[in-house]
Amino acid sequence: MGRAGISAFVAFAVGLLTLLSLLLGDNPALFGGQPGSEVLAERLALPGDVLLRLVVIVVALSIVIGIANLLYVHVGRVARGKFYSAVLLASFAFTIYWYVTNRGDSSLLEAAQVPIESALASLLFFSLVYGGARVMRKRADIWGLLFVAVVIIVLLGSLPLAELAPVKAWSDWLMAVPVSAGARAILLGIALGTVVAGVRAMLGQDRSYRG
Amino acid sequence: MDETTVQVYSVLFVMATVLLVFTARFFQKRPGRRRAQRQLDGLERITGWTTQSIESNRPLHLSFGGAAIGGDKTPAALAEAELFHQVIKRANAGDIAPILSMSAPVMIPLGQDTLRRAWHKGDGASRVIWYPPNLAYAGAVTASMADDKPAAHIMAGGFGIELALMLDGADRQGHPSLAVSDRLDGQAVAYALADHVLIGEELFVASGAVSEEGRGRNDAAVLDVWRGLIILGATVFLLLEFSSQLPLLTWQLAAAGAAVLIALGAVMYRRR
Amino acid sequence: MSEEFNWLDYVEQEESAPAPARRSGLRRFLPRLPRLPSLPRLPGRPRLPRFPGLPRLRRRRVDAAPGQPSAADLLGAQDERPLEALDDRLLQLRERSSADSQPEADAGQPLYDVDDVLVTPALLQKPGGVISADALAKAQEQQVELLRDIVGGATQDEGQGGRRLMPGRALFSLGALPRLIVASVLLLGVSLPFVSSNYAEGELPPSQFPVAAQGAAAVYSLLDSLTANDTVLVAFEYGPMAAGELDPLAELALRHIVARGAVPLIVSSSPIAVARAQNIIRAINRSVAAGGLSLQHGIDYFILRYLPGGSLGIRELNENFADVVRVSAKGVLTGLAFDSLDDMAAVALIAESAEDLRNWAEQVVPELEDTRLLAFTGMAAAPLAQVYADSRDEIFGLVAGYRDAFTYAEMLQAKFGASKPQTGQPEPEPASSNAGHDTQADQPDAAGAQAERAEATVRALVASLQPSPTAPSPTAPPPTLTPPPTLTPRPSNTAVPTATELPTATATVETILIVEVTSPQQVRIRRGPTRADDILRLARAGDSFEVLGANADGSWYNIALAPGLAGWIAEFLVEERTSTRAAFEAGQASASAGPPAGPVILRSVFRFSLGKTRPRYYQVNSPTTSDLRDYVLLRNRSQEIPRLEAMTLGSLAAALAIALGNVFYALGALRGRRREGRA
Amino acid sequence: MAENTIALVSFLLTLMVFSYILGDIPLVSVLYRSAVFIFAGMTAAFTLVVTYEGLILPYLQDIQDRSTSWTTLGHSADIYIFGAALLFGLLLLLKPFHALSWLTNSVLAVVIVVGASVAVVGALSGTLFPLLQATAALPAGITQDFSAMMDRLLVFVGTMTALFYFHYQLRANRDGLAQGSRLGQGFRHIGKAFIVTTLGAIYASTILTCLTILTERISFLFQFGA
Repeated sequence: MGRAGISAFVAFAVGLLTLLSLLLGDNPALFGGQPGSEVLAERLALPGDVLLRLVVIVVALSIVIGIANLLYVHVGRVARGKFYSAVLLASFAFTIYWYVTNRGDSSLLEAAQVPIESALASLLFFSLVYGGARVMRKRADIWGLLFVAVVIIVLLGSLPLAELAPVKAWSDWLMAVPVSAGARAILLGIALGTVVAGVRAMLGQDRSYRG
Repeated sequence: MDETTVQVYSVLFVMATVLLVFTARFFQKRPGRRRAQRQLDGLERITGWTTQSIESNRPLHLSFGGAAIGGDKTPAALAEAELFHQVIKRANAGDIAPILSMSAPVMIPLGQDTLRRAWHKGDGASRVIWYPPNLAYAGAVTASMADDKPAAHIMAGGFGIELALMLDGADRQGHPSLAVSDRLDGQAVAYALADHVLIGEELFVASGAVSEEGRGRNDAAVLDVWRGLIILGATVFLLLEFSSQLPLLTWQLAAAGAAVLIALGAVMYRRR
Repeated sequence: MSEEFNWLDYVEQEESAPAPARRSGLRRFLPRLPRLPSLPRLPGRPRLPRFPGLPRLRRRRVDAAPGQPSAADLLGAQDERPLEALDDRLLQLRERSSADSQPEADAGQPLYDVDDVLVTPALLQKPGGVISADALAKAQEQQVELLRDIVGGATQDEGQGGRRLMPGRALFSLGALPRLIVASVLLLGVSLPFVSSNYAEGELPPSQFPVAAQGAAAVYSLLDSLTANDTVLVAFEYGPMAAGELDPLAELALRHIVARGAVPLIVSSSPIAVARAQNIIRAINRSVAAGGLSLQHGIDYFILRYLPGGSLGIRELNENFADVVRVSAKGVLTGLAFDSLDDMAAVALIAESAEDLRNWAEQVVPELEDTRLLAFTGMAAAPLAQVYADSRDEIFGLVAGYRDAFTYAEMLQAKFGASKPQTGQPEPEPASSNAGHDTQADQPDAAGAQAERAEATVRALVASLQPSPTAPSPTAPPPTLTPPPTLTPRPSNTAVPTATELPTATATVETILIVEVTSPQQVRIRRGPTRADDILRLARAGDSFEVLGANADGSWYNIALAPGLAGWIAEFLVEERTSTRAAFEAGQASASAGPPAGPVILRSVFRFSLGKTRPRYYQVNSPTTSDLRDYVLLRNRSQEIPRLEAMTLGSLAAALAIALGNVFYALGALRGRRREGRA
Repeated sequence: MAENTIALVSFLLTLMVFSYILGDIPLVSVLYRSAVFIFAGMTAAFTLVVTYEGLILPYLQDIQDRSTSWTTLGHSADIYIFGAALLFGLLLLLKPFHALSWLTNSVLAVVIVVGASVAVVGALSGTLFPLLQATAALPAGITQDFSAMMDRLLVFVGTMTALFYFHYQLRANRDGLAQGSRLGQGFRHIGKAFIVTTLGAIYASTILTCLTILTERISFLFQFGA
């Protein structure tokens, strides 16, 4: 077995174990509800629990990788004289310093983090409207037209104006029927893709951990 | 559906998928039945962009967004990594490595690995850039792209509405973009703002469309089989439901209808 | 880049880089163009001429830095791919190209343009050039485009999409003007209602949820049916990004839960949301500080540790709920002990995006048995959230957006503000209240609404003139909204009702066996002597109970909780001692009498027994009055109304901008097409 | 921090971000970009701090104190799992060095497949089955209400055609390009109409959400200015 084989085997074994454990664990009814089935169900659920906990901690710890990457990339850029990377590093260091010296005072969050993030989200409004106004420039076809029409109907339908009551009725119907149908289809499609790609990853067929 | 039923169905579904994954590989090898993938808007552009990147010595920007392994987005993240792998391989002749950006730290090793595999030169680590999630990521990437001046943005990953900021930035700076998100809000934004867009599960077959390698196509085949079965099954189910509620529509009639539908489906399948 | 230290020092293993070798002609492109199709054979077209020796590729508008090798050089350096590695289409192409090969042209001859290569002079003379020639199918056009892209064809439509390879360095480019105009119009529209009430447009949201919003009404009535001792899991799945929309909803949900005497457990899979949860509680506390109230961490609410790993963390919450509730966000033991999510009275999910709701619907909802998920979302997530709410019974309903928040607040105010102060716990909302809301809603009294609005806008004006911080100001709540002070005792989880029916004659001499809880954590009292039995209530260190009996092996005590109500508690959690009934009852009475005394004493016991894990950051204030109603009543309605009006104007402006812009571009596209047709 | 300081800082930062509207004027864009990078650094710092406090700190305390356990698995299990996770994290950090690649790849494989299992189980039990059931099943008595039934059927047709829209493998024509049957093409068009409608509606709701957030910011600016 080559080296790629080892990780593929690990993937297969761990994947099978986790999947079985998550799928079948913790439901005594599945084993006929016999006296011993409760113990069996619990035992079956255990490996899934442990692996889940392990991976959750690994994922949480990966923030350290993120910070390492941030520092590596931006220290390098500062060395090349990039001003904004210096701003980023300074802000990072200051926040850590603030939090440590002020014993967990999170008012910095309210003073800086929330306003910037809210303001950025507000900017999205302008970007979205401006982009929405130019849909027909990129997609000058029936689909662009349909898209714009739906956007306008839903926007107008949200207005609390009595004159627009019929538009509101259309908008409600749109939401209840076609939008519901389309959303279901996209969700089903993504779920299907998730299952197929997930199963393939578990079969040890993915490039990412082979070699 | 109670818990046990769901569990049993899930096991059956997974087993059937495993079976299909293997048989699809078998079918793909069979000569003579030439099929083509539906063309995906924008993917044809990738060749042009990679060439442009090589010639103008400007990097491609490949964005994972919030996609992450080790969560429910794992399959999507793998599909994106595979797509980026194919793209980077095409840009391989250039001097300037593509920039990979992501907002999930756990994706950094995967991103570095993708770059290393497909990009045969050094200079990997500083081309994989992480920013903290969502708006911070979108804002910082947009702002730093003003310096990096990428030849194109390929944003395939998990994006919410913050994608609007990135696409707007790309538009302002005059960079072309291809976007697809595995989240619906991001998808809607991508549809309106991106120059080219993939929708929903097209993400899972995009790598197969970019490269001639069979893997993505196998996935597409498996997905197609499942989709057909689901549509058929749901239709039969609905007819049966009707037959139980409408006195006129007996189950014999429903069965006949289902048979006709199946026959039609078979005919269509044959014709293709 | 090359001067950087290559710290990775890559070693190629699986996919080694190709060794350099000379190639010439069109075949240089082959490895880079695996899908290069067979070019169409047009009638009368001369054979494909071979490309000259490519001295240098025609550059695109941005020049590669001098001294750096061009792509063409690099491509030339690529080695031959083995024939077996080519797929069949490439093989065909290769065969054809070698069949077509002609003697090489002189080096130095300029590179042919695509049109020169593809098209006969006869075709070129056709008006409209090659693309309009019918000879090319759409797919072929794309291929021509592609080829052009590669050779940097001069005929490429530069104007397409207005793309410039380099953004202008001008101080202010004219191209940004439309954007600026649109933004200014929108900004103006949104700002007007804050400046003057003359621009107030549209009706305020109804004071009760209309028939169409049954789900929202259901959420309200479920939260309203909570009682003291209930615990509600509140998931803060939103970051500061959605704070403007979801903070009001989150605050309302928390206020409602607290006002019913229930305890919210706050949890989140976003680290920033965890850090912010404390600030939201602080904002609530600030708003009720005038009444001497404040919510205490560890008693009135809990902020649990953050759930890393996105959906994986949510799965873990579901699978290992007992572990998640053990630790607070600050890394301190909470003393909570719950087995599973089904111990919660409800799960309230405040979700920023549909994705978060999907995560919960996929990872948590399938495992819920009796508990219901209540969804609070922003507008963006609403369409998708509705799909999940429709398809799963466990998802109870949906409160979406700022307008729903307004209605919710109105309902709370109507209920808690209008009813007379009563002693004891607030009465449970009858289940049929839902139907009541539905019938009378939707059509608020027009005149009343008008008057209310006029008054509100005046208040808004006043409020907008006063300097006030982001949070509702504690010092100046609108006078009409101040609740009447009451003396309602605060329901306490620890207070055990005294047994009044017992014969008092024997009480003084009777010796009874009692157990006192010694475990530093909260302990569970169950319906039966096993861990699988339902939890009746929680008890803290210092609580004592009369012992009625024990199970066979003595590992569980049967204890009296209230007259007629008995529960079981594990032996290792308590200490056994004897006492007289009178002393015991006196102790119970003092524990339950003074509302300030009870919680404070217990809290200090609880805190000190934890030793090193004592919370570091929370200040403990003892509450002076205890009217839970305050939690729901104090809100700053005057700030909400201009926002609602701004939203109306803003969406109107947005709809107009989108419509006008698209009409403009659609007309442009039509004109372009007509011109093309005429040509 | 005092209330006033908080308000002042947030006011200034909000204005800095809003300068984006003015476009790429060099002096102005410095404000916006500085705000964005301040924000990115701060978010990274807060994420680190919260992860440390809520996750790493409890485990570190747990290791010191044998009498407590932060999980129901018990003290030693906690330590083993945490130690393994630390090791895994370290290996992932070392992944770019490409040493011990079989080991780092195996670690990556574990993270990937556990995530994939959770994804598969969640997608099946949380989305695929319930949505299919909700789409295909008819509530009792729906045949009495014609318009409700038609809506129901429309949802069904829309879902199925939109699902069909994603079909990939089509018969190739002579040029090697995909070209389905005409009937299939018709279905795909109907499906695409549903999908585009959905995206449009979500886009509009997204605009509404951002508008709500914008009103909050503007409300704040006016309050501060007043």
